[in-house]
Amino acid sequence: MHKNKNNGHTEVSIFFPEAVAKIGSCLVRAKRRIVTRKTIPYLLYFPAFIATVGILYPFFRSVVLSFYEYNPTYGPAYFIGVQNYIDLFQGVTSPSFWLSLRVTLIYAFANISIQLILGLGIALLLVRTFAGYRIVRAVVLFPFMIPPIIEAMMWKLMYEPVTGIINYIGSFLGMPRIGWLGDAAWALPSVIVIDVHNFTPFVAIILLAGLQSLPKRPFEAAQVDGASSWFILKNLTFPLLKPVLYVVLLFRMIESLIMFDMIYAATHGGPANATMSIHVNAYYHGMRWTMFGTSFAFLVILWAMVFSGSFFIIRAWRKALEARMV
Amino acid sequence: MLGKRGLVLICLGLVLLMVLSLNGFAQEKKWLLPPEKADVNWAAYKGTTLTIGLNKHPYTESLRPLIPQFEELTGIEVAYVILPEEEFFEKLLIDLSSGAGLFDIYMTSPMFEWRYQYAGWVEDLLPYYNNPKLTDKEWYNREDFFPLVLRANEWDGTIGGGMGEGRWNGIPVMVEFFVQAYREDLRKKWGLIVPKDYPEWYDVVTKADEQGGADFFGIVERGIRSWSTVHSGYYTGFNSWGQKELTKDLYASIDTPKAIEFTKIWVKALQDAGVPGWPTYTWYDGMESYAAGRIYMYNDCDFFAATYENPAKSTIAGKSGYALPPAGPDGRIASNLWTWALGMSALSRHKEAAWLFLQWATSYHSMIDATVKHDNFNPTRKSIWEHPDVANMVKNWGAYPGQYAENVNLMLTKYGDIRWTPNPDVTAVGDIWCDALHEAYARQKTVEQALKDSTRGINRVMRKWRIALGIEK
Amino acid sequence: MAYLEIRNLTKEYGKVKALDGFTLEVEHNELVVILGQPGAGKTTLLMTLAGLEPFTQGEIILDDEDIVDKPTELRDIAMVFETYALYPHLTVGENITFSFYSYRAKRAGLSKEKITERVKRITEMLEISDLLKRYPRELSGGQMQRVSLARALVRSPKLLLLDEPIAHLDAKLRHRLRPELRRLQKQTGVATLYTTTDYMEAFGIADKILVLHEGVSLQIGTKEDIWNKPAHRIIGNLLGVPSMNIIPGGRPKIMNGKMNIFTEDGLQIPVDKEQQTRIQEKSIEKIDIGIHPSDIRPVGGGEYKPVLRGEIYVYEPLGIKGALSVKVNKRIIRVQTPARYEQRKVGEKIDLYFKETDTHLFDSKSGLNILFMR
Amino acid sequence: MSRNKKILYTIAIVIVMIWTCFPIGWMVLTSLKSPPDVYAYPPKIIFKPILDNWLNVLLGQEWTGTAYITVHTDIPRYFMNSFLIACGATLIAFLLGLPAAYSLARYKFFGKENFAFTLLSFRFAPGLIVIFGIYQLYQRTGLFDTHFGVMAVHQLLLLPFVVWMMRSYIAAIPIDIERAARVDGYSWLGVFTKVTLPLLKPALAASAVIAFIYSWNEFLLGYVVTGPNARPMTPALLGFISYERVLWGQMAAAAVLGMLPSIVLSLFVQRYVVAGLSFGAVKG
Repeated sequence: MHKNKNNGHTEVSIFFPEAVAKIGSCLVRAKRRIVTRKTIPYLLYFPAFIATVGILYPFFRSVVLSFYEYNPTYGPAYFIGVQNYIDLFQGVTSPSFWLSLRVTLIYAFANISIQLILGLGIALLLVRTFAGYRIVRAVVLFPFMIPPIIEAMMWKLMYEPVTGIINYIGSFLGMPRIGWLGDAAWALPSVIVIDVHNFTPFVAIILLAGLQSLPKRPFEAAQVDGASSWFILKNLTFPLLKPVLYVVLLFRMIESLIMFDMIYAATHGGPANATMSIHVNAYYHGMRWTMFGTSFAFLVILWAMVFSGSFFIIRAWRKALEARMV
Repeated sequence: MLGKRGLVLICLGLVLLMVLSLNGFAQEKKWLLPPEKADVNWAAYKGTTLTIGLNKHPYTESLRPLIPQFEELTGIEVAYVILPEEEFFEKLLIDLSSGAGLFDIYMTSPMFEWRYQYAGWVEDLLPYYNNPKLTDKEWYNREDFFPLVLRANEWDGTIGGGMGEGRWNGIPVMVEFFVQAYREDLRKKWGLIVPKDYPEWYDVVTKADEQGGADFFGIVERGIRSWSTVHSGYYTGFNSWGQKELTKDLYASIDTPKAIEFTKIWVKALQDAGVPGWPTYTWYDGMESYAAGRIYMYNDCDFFAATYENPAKSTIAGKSGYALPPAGPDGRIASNLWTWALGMSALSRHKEAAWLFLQWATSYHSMIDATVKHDNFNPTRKSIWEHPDVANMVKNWGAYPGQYAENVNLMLTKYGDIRWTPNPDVTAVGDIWCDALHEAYARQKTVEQALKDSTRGINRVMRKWRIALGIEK
Repeated sequence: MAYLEIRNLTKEYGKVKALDGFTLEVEHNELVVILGQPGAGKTTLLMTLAGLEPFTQGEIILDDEDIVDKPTELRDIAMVFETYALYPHLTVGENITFSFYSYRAKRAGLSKEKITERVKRITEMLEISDLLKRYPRELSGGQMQRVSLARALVRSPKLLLLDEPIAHLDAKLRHRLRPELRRLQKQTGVATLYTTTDYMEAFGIADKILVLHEGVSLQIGTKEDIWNKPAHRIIGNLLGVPSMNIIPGGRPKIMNGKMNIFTEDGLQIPVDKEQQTRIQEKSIEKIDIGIHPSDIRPVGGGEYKPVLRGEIYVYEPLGIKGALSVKVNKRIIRVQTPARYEQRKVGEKIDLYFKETDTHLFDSKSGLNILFMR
Repeated sequence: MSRNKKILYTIAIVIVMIWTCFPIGWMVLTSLKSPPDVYAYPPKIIFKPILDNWLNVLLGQEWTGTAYITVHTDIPRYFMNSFLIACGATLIAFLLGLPAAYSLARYKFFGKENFAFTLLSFRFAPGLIVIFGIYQLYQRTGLFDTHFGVMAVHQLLLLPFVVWMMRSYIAAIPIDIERAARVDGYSWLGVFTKVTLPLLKPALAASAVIAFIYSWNEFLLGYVVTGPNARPMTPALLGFISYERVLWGQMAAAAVLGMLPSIVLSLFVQRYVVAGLSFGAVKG
């Protein structure tokens, strides 16, 4: 502030250093008031929260629309309560919800169990060191790096019924020509094989890392006691590996249940609906037939399935972690 | 020696002569002239940008090189999005149903237009056509289109009928019918006949399958889970047997005794003489295997001939014959029809400019270039079909000279039509129907049972239309 | 005004009070030891002073300046953590000089030479000059401790906080480092707060000791004060090896004009005049008696009249001293002895003597020393 | 190990390697085949390798039988798109996720576990359920067919992953180290950049690589929110199912190209990735 001699009035010039300092200190004080110990965690979380909201908006919109008859071909959306869900549970949609549920569950269950067993096997193989083990470990991880859509195309090339390499190799083993992805009986197993090839490395590598992080003492003790390798696996490795197994289970469950690109690229849900998972079914209802209300009902149920599954796995995982810490 | 003046005079005279003669010519056939001569203010929407959604298709390939001409002519900028078929329709559907309105013009087809018209996503073209400020009818010459194909893109919105009346939803740019493409060389070698009905057809393909050995197959059809599997060979036969997929009351009628009888023959042919894993076959898989010489017969689009007869793409060029589809028990021959058309989005913000593009792209001038220079088959304008270059091109396709052209001609005039019952959910009906064929093929269900089960699904999809029409409460 | 003044500092975690009305004055060059059991709130106190944890109310004045609102980095306080908290990605040298490269320190503008000189002095003092190029993971516990100390001292901070700095070292190293720490502190003259659970450490190093229990400061005083007049029964527990004998639940009774305390175990312990008046004044009903093992003497041959009579329960030779456990009635009384008691047999009868004035009487209810009761 | 066991062990490893590599190898072989070789039956394992598919995909050089002509190829552009998007998405995920992870790891606050679980639950959402709304949103905001738009929508996958991984990494760093740095005169931000971040370096590398791979491999979201401009590699590969023929050779070449970056990247930081994948799992 400085006094203007001419008229005696006090003027504040914002260009004056004092004023600037004043504004600065105001800002600092404002900042102090906003950035307090109580608010810091929220402030840090805020950017992610905004993104969360951005993602949640379309999500909730779809959830709301699942209670509407929403078919843009037919007309504007109107509220019909849980009718879409009733239709699903009565199995009147075509392909029916129950069929899709079966496919989805078989797909997820087969995936998870095969991948866990295979992955654990591979992890146990690779946990030992041998000549070139580093290269083997790196190479085993390769399929995980391949986009599922490319993986599906890759296998489609090999599954090709007439010219494909798999039927060719099969012919030496006396197998008849099989339609694989085009055969209603073989399609689902064939897609599962693709998924297994794509994601077993993920399971194997996480379990491998888990194995490496295990304490050495109990194993040495068991070996001194002359325990069989099966006994060690069952009573030592497995329980100690539990938290890691749960994480693998969680990720594989989520991704198997909502897998879309691989199934769609490989079979379009056919033949004879043999691979019509819930996600693909919802896709047909929405993206092809504009029955978006029904489609969203499918997806909400799928989401609820994944959500509740994850909830229980995460709880079990926490428990396992605590058990291991004690 | 002529003086300078003389030279100028002669030049002037020549130019005058040319202009005069052109004028005189134009009075008779104005539509043969380049677009500059049309009575249209091409430059009216200079600076606009149009976005066009195109399916990856030979027509698209033939249109793309022509677009710069349009941009130069009008000063309108054209952005185009080319997507593979499935993705194209999905993107289009998301775009239209979400009201986003990315596309001004898109490639479409009657079966999709029915949905789009009901949803209010496609613009009626007639008002633009009838607007003298925008259209030079004489130059555009709409009458040149085959009436059958033009009619397919018109609909008055009556569910169950009304084709060829009311709104004009799209301008056809190519048309295809479903014929028998077979190996003439092998037919002669093995002493087979060209089947005239479906029992004969079954015999022929099974015999060919036996003759060909382990790596050769009697028949291929497209097979993926899609309405298009039903649409092509299957519906062609189904309709020859006098069947329709919906009753007048919009209930499914795909499980009538005759339908079952036909379906049994058809599925059995695929089981006994078809490629393994038929349900994975897209139409291009089928085309590819046929062109690779592994298949005796492919009942699908006639214009695949352009690939079969091209030695660069095919190992069997010149070895194919093309025949009308087999007849039904009453001797009825009836092929389904497919046509790609250009339509205008109702969400477009540049509708007049879009019409200029449509008018230009489907004029004789553009379409003759597309066919002659860039292989767009089958053309939808009579005049192009009659053009000597085109006639010359297709002359040698088939078992005997002119077989291909003869077939197309018969189709266009006599046997071909859109056989589906017009309704907005026709693609859903087809998708569900296809499941029945897959189930019967996989021997999971009997043909009767499979068709009956699909009937239920179709009935549910059609329920809201029955309610809308007051047939059901 | 003292150099550091902490007034009425209170910190609540929900309903639990981690610090309750904590008050302390520390002079320049003074080393105050905060003695307390694990969980007493020692670390919380230091964190609060360093500004690493918020508190509910109170005042902290350092060098005539209220530092309550100052963020940690501006307080100019150095701290040595129980875990040492060395920066794993930096070498020892970088660890020690880390503070000189903060924005604030850079502005203060200490020249490179000065930094080097200081580092040299401090590392020589702590005998770690040859470790400067190493990474923390390559150090032993004692080395890490000294590095963390060097990191704190090199700054010559206004206040030094040492959080159980030698607790995780082995006994030998602890004994060696203790005097070293005191010498260093006196050399640098930084006011220091030092926490520990070990009374020996506290006695060995402190100018002043504060006993902290459950967030409450029980007693502040010199080591003599703490040893001779523990203000609270709990302090007795903290002191000595073996720790103070506490005989609970005694009732004072006057016999022959002299007060005695009769415990539940049937022991009879005399009380001196001063204590007697105090008990009567405050009309205390139940008394716990504390006696340092070192104040009890085994006697024989009538030189002193024995106060207690019992039998030898066990004897632990502790080198220069011994710890004798004597069973009196049902109670074990621990006695500190010279080494010669080794020869005595278990079960042998023994007489114990201690002065009346050496007993510490605590009110059973509040646990307070009766002398400190208000 | 006994001799027999050793042989069994070796056989097992060989089987695993074949199972892993054969499909990839077949793809690579296919990318080197001429069209007749691709369709040959029996399938050819020995053939005359050609680079035509690669030339076509990378440079747009097509062999017409007599000469190379220049045709249009978008694959290098899509490749760059994917690269840009994967890098950008990873960066955004860390910019948004790292503070959140720090907050979850270091502070106790009301509703913390709920926040964390909500974030994770995005992973549960089938892509389709959000896509319709996102498409509409994008068209309105002009994010459709922009690189940033794809990066943003990929946060659906990356953000939960980054937050949960980094949360466990940060929790594993003793808090006293940060406190010590505060005491040493560093502001909160100074501590974060000078101490926490350097300590997180290996963890960051591992998570970043995996996030990159997630983004690179994603199909459905990128497919819906892009047109020809910002289109990533995975949806573009579908384009090889062309009208006239399935260009298996070229598609294989493009597909090999499409998996190359992830594989190369993972080789570089293989050790970090293995450590990183397990770290979050074990520590929780």
